[in-house]
Amino acid sequence: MDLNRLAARRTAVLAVEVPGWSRTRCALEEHVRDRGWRLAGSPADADLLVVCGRPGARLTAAVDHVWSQLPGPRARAEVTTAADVPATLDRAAAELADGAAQRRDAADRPADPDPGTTATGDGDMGDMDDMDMDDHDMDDSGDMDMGDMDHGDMDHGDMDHGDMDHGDMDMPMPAGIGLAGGGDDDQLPDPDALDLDVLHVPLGPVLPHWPAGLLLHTTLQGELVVSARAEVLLPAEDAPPDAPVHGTPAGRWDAVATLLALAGWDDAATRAARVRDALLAGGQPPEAERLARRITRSRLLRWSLSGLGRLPEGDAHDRLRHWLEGTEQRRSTELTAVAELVTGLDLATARLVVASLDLDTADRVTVPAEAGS
Amino acid sequence: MTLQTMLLVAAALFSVGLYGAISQQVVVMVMMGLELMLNGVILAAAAFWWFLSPTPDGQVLLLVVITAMTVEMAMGFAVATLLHRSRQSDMTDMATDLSR
Amino acid sequence: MTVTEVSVGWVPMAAALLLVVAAAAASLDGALAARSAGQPLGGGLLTPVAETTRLFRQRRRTTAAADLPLQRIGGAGLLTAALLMVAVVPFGRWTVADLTVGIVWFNAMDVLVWAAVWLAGWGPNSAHALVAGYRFLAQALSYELPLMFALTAPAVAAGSLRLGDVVAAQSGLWFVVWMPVAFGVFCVAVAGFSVWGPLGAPASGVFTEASGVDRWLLSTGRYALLTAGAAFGTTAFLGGGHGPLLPAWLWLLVKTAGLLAVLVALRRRLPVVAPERFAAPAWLVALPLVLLQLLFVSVVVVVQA
Amino acid sequence: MLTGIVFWVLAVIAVATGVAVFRVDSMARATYALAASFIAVGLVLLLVDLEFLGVITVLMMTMEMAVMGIYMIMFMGMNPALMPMDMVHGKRPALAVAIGTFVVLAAGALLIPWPTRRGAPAADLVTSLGEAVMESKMLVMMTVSPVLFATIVAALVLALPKGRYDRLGDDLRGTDMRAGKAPR
Repeated sequence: MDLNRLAARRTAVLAVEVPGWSRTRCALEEHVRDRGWRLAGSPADADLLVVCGRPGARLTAAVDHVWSQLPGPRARAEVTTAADVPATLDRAAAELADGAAQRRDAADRPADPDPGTTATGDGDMGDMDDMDMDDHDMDDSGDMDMGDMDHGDMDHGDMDHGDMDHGDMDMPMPAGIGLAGGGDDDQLPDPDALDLDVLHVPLGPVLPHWPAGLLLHTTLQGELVVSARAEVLLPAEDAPPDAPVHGTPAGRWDAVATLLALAGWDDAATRAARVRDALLAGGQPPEAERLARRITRSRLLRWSLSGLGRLPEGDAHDRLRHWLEGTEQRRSTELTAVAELVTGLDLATARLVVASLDLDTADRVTVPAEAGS
Repeated sequence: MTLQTMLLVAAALFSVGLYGAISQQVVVMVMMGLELMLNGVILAAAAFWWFLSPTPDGQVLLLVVITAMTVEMAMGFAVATLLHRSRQSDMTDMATDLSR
Repeated sequence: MTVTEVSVGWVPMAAALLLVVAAAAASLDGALAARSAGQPLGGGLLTPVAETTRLFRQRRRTTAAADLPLQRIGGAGLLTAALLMVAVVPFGRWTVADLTVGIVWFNAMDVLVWAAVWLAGWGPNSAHALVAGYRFLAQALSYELPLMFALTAPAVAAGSLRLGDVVAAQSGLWFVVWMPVAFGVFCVAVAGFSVWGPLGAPASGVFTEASGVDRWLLSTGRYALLTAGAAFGTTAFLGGGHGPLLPAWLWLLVKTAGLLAVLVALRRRLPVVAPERFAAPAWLVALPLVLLQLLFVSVVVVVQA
Repeated sequence: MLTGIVFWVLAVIAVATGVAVFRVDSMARATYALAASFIAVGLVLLLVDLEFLGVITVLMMTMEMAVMGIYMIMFMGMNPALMPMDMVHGKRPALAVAIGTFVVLAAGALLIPWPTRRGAPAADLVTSLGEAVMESKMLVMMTVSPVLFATIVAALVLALPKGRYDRLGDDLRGTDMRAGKAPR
């Protein structure tokens, strides 16, 4: 078997859902699964970048940035209807297998490190980065000199080492990246009272198992989110041709699959996605009930989800149960509430909580709300 | 490999550690210096044990040195955390008022 | 049954065997994944080959201001630690290194994984990887102490830290029969240091920025660690090469493969547990239980003597 | 012969990484340089048949340095980006003291007429160590254990006057009583 085809068996696809195009993303996931491919966990893992829908300007910029992070060989595609997915994947796979094109692509790329990571020159661009710590928001330029680091506020005047004054040391910014600043700078309380470094890490908009277009600006102290601000990056003007899956039985199973994938239960997540796809195809999957029972009964899952993202009507596990039983009430979670809910959590738990909310970002293209400011 | 060469290496490790322990400002770096000194001590003890008197007692001595290192580390970390928490400083110079 | 130390020339063979068994584990994982996706199993079985091909063709990606040397050390560290672990495991009548302190050696190598995972998380200069590296250490603090006491139990029962003696002491009764708690704790710890299954929470974060060969090393290292853990568990608790009819080395392989298959299958059946949730049961339940187990084993040994 | 070569390689690694601890530019590198120095010394111990102690040194010091790395970065606040790092006071006197110490120690090592070896190592060193610990030197070990216990308690008391969960509740979102301000 030739090596290209062998490698193509494990093609990893990074799916980017534009708010409103959830039906297309579900179709993409179905076809990826049917080809024996898999969904990528991060840009570094991906071979294909597939954008489902027509992103607006800021979302496009974010996608472009992610595109620059794909290691290559790589291919990029945009698909707007569920019906177009198979043809798009075929084209992308052909591009991926085209050795000459890939060599041209590799030759055209600037040398490492990835260009986007250093180009975070203004605050706006910094917002668009997705997953790297290499994108501390640069608008916090106060954080960038050593003077703001932990020892910065010391008075060295009365010490005997005239040769070295470390508090005023001019800190270079390696590769143009600001250093993490001391905690006292931002006047945010540190849960450990240790005043750890503060990092500004944007979560989303391109993040697997993450609401479409959601961009969560988080401020981390240690590993904990101490403040967050959520906004939704808008799609382009034209409306999606397919009806969204949110609010339908398939949408509930989509939420289940997303949450379980983040909870690390691959088997149940894949099966939940299959149930979703069968429902979308108009069938009544017989295994749904058994799978639902199995998920509800898992003690380990209950233990690891209980108490997370507590809202008046229950925690993440309660919401999962409601999805499985079809008894959940549609509520509209404000973006401010999202930011509020993830405050105090670590990154992984924050992603779980966001997934447990099953946000319909297409329905919520409201004014970005501020939280934690 | 003779007693002399092993002791020389141990002396080198000890001296480097001493340099670090004296010159560094940050508590954790001072601890690194102390650790390196104890590293030299371990090597020297092993050399004496092997070349002079390979009895079980010598091994127990080494075990005690290693235990001393853990105690030193644990207390060092605790004090460093306490200092950091209470005065946002981790420099030894800043703790001189403790001696007053 | 005495264990003889083979010459250094056999080390590549031992490494190759470890990789083959690890690849088999990856195949099984691929097949199970294909089954839950409703795909033909055959495609899944090819997973390790296909993934290796894909990753070797992939460009190695570096992030801005990464600490490359440390990142590479961390990436290679997992596989190295796994190789050093199996070096002391007796393969039937042969072993690569017949250390008098084989059990402590295994323990020391699993601690090397702490450093390796943390370095792999630290190196890329990425928040997700860094946080995952730290959280792995938090998780390691939870599983390490129970693991140490779990490893002590077979040593006490055999009256030796040498793995050959531990195997010989199980010629009658396998240790798993009268130290099930220690065996259970050991298996959880294997999942822990392989960043696997329920204890695999930090894995996705550490993998965030890795591509190409770096990613291959990390994921191969995880499978190799899982394999080494299974081989050691077989030796310390499941009677090593003891068994009827078949030669000792084959028994060891069969038992290792069995234990490995269970570990691989469990990953797909269980959700992950966040490191901070894992701490309480590890310290409050597993540690006292394994200490009681150790007390039981010690009493049995003293009474028998 | 082979032992000699291995010893010298390990010795050079141990000293070179030891020097690197105070020379490199990042806390992570400094910490793991120290770990490498310890591992080299641990392997030297294996050369003189101290298998148990050598492996224990590797085990403990790797663990300790992994934890130390956290403290280094927590308190010194550095990201992986390499920056010149020079936090010393009194560099020259320290260098003088260190060199002086080395000269004295080295002179001692070379000039003192060391006695010849008395006795031979036991056939099974691990067993003999175990017996020493549980028999003739049991008192030492029994003293060590309360010391270790006291260390644990003292270190916790010092370092954790009130943890995050005490102050903020299990979900880390409550009002910080100590600081008197609620997180936003």
